[in-house]
Amino acid sequence: MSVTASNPGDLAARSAAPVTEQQKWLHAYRQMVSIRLFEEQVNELYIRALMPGLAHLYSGEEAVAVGICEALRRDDYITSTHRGHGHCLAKGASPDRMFAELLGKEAGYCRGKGGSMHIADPATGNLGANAIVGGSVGIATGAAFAAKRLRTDRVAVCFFGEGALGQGSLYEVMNLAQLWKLPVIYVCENNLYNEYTHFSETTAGTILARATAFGIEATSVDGQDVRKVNEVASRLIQRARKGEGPSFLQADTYRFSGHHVGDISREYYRSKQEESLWKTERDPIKLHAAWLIAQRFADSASLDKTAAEIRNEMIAAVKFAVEAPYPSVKEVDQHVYA
Amino acid sequence: MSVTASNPGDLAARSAAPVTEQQKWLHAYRQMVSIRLFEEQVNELYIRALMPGLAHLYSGEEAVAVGICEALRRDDYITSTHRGHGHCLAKGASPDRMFAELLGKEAGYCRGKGGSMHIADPATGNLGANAIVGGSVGIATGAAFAAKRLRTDRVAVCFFGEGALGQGSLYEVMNLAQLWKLPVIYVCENNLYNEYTHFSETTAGTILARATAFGIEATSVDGQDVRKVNEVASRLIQRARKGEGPSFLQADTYRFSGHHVGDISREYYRSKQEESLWKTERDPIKLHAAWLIAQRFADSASLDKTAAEIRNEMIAAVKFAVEAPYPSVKEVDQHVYA
Amino acid sequence: MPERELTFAQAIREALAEEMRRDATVCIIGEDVAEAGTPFKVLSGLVEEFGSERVVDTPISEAGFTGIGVGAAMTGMRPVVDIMFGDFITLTMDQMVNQAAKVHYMSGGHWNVPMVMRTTLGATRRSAAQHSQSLHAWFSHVPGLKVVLPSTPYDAKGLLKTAIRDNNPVVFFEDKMMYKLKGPVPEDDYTIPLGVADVKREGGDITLVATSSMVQTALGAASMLEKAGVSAEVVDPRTTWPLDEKTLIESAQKTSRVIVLDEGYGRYGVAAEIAAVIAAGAFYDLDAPVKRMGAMHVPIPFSPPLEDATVPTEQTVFEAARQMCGKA
Amino acid sequence: MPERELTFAQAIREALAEEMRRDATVCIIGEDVAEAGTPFKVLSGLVEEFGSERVVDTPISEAGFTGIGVGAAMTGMRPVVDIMFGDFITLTMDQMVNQAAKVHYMSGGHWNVPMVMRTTLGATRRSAAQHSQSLHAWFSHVPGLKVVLPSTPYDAKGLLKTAIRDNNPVVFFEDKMMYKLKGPVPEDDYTIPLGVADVKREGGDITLVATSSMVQTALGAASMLEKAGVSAEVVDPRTTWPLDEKTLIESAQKTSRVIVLDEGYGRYGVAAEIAAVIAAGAFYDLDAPVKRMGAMHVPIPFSPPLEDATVPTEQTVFEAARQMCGKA
Ligand SMILES: Cc1ncc(C[n+]2csc(CCOP(=O)(O)OP(=O)(O)O)c2C)c(N)n1
Ligand SMILES: Cc1ncc(C[n+]2csc(CCOP(=O)(O)OP(=O)(O)O)c2C)c(N)n1
Ligand SMILES: [Mg+2]
Ligand SMILES: [Mg+2]
Repeated sequence: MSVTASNPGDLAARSAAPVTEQQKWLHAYRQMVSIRLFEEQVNELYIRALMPGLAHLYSGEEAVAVGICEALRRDDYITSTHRGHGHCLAKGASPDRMFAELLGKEAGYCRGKGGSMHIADPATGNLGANAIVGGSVGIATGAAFAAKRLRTDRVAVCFFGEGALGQGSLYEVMNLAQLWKLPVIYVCENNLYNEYTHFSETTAGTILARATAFGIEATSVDGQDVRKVNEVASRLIQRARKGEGPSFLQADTYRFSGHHVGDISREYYRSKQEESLWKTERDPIKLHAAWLIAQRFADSASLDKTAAEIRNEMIAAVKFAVEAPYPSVKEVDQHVYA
Repeated sequence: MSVTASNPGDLAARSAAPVTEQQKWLHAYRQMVSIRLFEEQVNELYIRALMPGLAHLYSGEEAVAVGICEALRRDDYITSTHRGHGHCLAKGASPDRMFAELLGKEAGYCRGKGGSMHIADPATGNLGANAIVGGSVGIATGAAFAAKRLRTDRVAVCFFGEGALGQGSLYEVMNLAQLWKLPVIYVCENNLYNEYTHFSETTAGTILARATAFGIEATSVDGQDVRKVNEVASRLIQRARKGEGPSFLQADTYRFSGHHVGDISREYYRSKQEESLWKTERDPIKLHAAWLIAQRFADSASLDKTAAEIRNEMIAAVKFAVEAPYPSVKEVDQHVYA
Repeated sequence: MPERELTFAQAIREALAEEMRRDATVCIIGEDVAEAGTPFKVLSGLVEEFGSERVVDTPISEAGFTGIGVGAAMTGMRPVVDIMFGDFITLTMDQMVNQAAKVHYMSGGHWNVPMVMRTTLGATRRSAAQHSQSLHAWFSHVPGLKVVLPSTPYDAKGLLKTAIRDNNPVVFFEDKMMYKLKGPVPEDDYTIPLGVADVKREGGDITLVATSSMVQTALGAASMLEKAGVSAEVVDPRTTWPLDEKTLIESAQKTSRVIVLDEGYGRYGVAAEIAAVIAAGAFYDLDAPVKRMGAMHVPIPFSPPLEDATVPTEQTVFEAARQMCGKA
Repeated sequence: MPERELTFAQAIREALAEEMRRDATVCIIGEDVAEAGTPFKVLSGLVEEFGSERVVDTPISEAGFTGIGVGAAMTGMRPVVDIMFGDFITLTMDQMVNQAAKVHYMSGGHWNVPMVMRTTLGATRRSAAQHSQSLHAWFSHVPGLKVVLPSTPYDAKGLLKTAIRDNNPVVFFEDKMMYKLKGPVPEDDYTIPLGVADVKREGGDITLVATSSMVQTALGAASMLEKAGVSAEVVDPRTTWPLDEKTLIESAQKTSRVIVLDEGYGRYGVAAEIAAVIAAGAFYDLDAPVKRMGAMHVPIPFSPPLEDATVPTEQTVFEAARQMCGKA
């Protein structure tokens, strides 16, 4: 189906091929819009009671996943989180198989067994989203360990929210990564909230110092600016690939919606004013669109057209997923052991 | 018996009473010598095959425990480690009941149920030695939490080896302690080795930065100098008592013997030269003795006399323990539940 | 006089509120326990009454704040540590098992750990493999811990109050699918002792030993069985440790047929222990092998038809019981 | 031709060395595994042969390096993660249970975790409560993991080689009191399949199902029983998951009396599962309830006379078996 043809990972896969600046940033735009519109559909599915369980939307944070994944090779590794749709799409997953997974269908990335929080895909180096906060820091570091041992020159990017700074295992693996000079980049998406609690109530000291304490190179970046994210990510990835060791990137960002699709009344923990400020002033897609137009890489009409195309693709992908069959109940005890 | 009369904790308990500088530093000397000679007997017991299992000697590190515990009140809390005899004695434990515990006797601090690595004593605020590296960081922080909630103005000192820097839970609780401004002092005894591995092979970055990353006040001190340790500890303890929050103290020290009493051939991980340098140049007891003599607080003969007295007390305490009965086997299923 | 009804969640909140009023050392520590009142809203209103000194929000540091709970319990507090999902107890095992469970024994009886850990169990919430486990067997295996599995709002209130007053570490597992279950709950200050099973329904043909929400499943199956002419007794141990073996065995001796229902994995789990206890204790009275029903031995799948196949239902219990009684 | 004898520790080392020679992706990760060769000296010489890239010393970060093992296993390595004492698996539960055990299933079969965790169990070493536990029941309870309990040098070598070649996470528990036990071990490259029990001694009057070092205890008791006129069969399941139920049940059917011996806590433990399996599977053949013998349900005490009272011995097994056979 057509959605697969527009597989957002294609460009990443072809990254050796020369691309112009224009192509590069238009693709980044396309990727961000894909994530935004994917999440729009997820919310719809939830409201229409078509999706089992809950999902955590990535809307508002698109520039982080896209800025970073555009700097990765298709065979590089990522690990993702409960808020993982953006990472998966940015790394090259197809919306149709993702929606199918969210609905528990056999056509999903995990044959429906994983769901929203566990999308994994060897073809795009996606080691898996993870529903344990901080649960994948070891996995990403282990992938970097293997890359170094097997001399594949791959790197691993470990995405996590600032809430994962509360998990001790992060410090254990950062120490190990630095001791062993592993090609791993720890990306802390600071969207200001751990569920319903502001990160300042859970985070003493500073975020970057949590990494520099281990001698790890650490930088922060405006997570709403896809070009800045891409620039710093490219540098850190290159560094890792050259064997110069791990790094830590704090990307300051914001989730536009609730903690999950059901988190509607949230004024007790954050104000409408704050939300609307981020949405109007700090929307990574709007910011990038304005830049594309200013650079004459696109005009408003062409960007609207792109968005409309993508929305149609998303609707088709949803349709595919809704109509797809569930796995046979006989599958329930398959894949317990390899 | 006489050993109890010389309970090294007595002075600490009476710390409100005025003591002269001379008394203070002679007591510190007495405490350090007590630990050294206690460990001497432990090693004897091991060699004579009178002690079940193994023990980790504190010899060489005495100035850390003594410098700190002399600055504590008897009702302040400590948590200790597998290398815990020094902390327990410095906080006021009696050698006779400690030896009894090491031999698994009913007269021991834990009725023989704990052994060398689990000595605990509510009377001296000793929450317990711990055989899990880093296992007590939560307990010490929790005691500080309770002290703050119950407004007792007690503080908690958490002793651990630099090996515990590898345990993620340390970072979890340091973050919490700083967020909640808890009266806890994390004391990292850096004796250079995690068992048979040099700490530089296990520790990226710097030790102090592991605490300052959380905004925690952190200092290092020469752990062979009991007066310096006492001075900085006093300041950190006072700070904690006043509600100014947690702190971190790195005490640089060295264990004179093997990782445990059975670790005899250790040249594969550290040189005899290194050992003898520390023993001759950096022995905390010798250094303090020289200072006491220089200050005319004591002379060599009086110090020798003190040591001889203490050795006799230790021999008596060992005798007590050796002759003491085992607990009745019926006790085996007592104290599982309170 | 009509009995007051509360939901399971309300019963738990009431137990906490009553104990916090009664004893100033009781406090709650966990993620999003204060203003948010937890994702399940079980604790709503408590921070407003007791303040943020006693209802304490934490970072996402399960090992860290569990350890703090242990230390606080040793030194005068009675903390109730909140672990949002039972799947996250994996992160607390060292503090619970190597510390909390052993402190009293290792210290020769000198220190106590009067602490409660509240957490959840139960699948079918479409939460997938890392948010659906029922891991209470692990703690039941460890001497020094007590383990409570309430199955009704009434039991939840009475057992939680007892747990908080207990001088030992107690783990309290709540099936998250039961929070909205309603039932009668007295307003007064009652407690239920740990280690006393409750016969939730009397019967003569078969015993259904069930824990937590499986008690509700068993009761539903028992109603179906009644119509099919089978009289089922439903016995709820209420605590897996201490375990009231006597009541379980006596029921088995009376009915001579037993199914054990527990939502954890049956293999090496709670159902195995109970089956072994009954098989030995009622050896000369059983007419058939004890049957175990629990979570299928697979990670919990997300896909609804698959997930539904992993847990016993009223229907599957009904069928198994009918077959066991030779009525299928 | 006299058979070559190796100690249990040597057999493990040989298995590791052979697999590391055979497959360059096999590596060892853990504390003091390199020059020190672990405190038990099990790994002595390996770093000298394979270098520090493949025998990797770590900081004291059990959760961290277990997680690294999982990630490395997913991406082309076959790590053998070394957890010095079985008591420290508490720190690895999240990585083992929420990650390693579930990755294959949650990914719909797309990722594998071919990793081995080697660790210890067993008391009576005077190491007290935090260095003496036998916690293998926890992992046996978790679908997605396999659990191996070798009882002889021969089994240790063959089972470890199989574990390393397996494409799933396998936990390999070694009783630290057995490292010096000697036994015949072929020099060739043999493997032993997981899930196949071994009848270590044939007999007709009673079955002793035993795991790990309890197999040695059972064999000793069987010799004593022989002199007392009781013929005991000793069956070693060798792996608790997969579990060879068939062999266990057949032996029980033959002898009609069973004692299950496992050094973990019996309650909610391995002995409970095996007892439940046999009680159900040999229901019509048993002459007496299945008896469980394991660690007493207490934290392991340090004091020698107390510690000795917590574990089954040849003498106590002998007496229990004799009594069960009506010869006491
Ligand atoms: C170990 C663990 N503890 C708690 C949770 C419940 N939980 C899910 S998401 C979340 C907040 C995560 O915050 P953050 O890491 O900042 O990610 P964000 O949701 O903001 O993207 C929590 C507490 C969990 N999934 N895992
Ligand atoms: C969690 C845990 N892992 C491993 C061990 C085994 N072990 C005991 S002591 C030790 C080294 C500790 O080094 P350090 O903390 O520096 O203390 P030191 O012995 O030097 O005083 C190790 C690895 C343990 N007891 N607990
Ligand atoms: Mg966040
Ligand atoms: Mg050290």
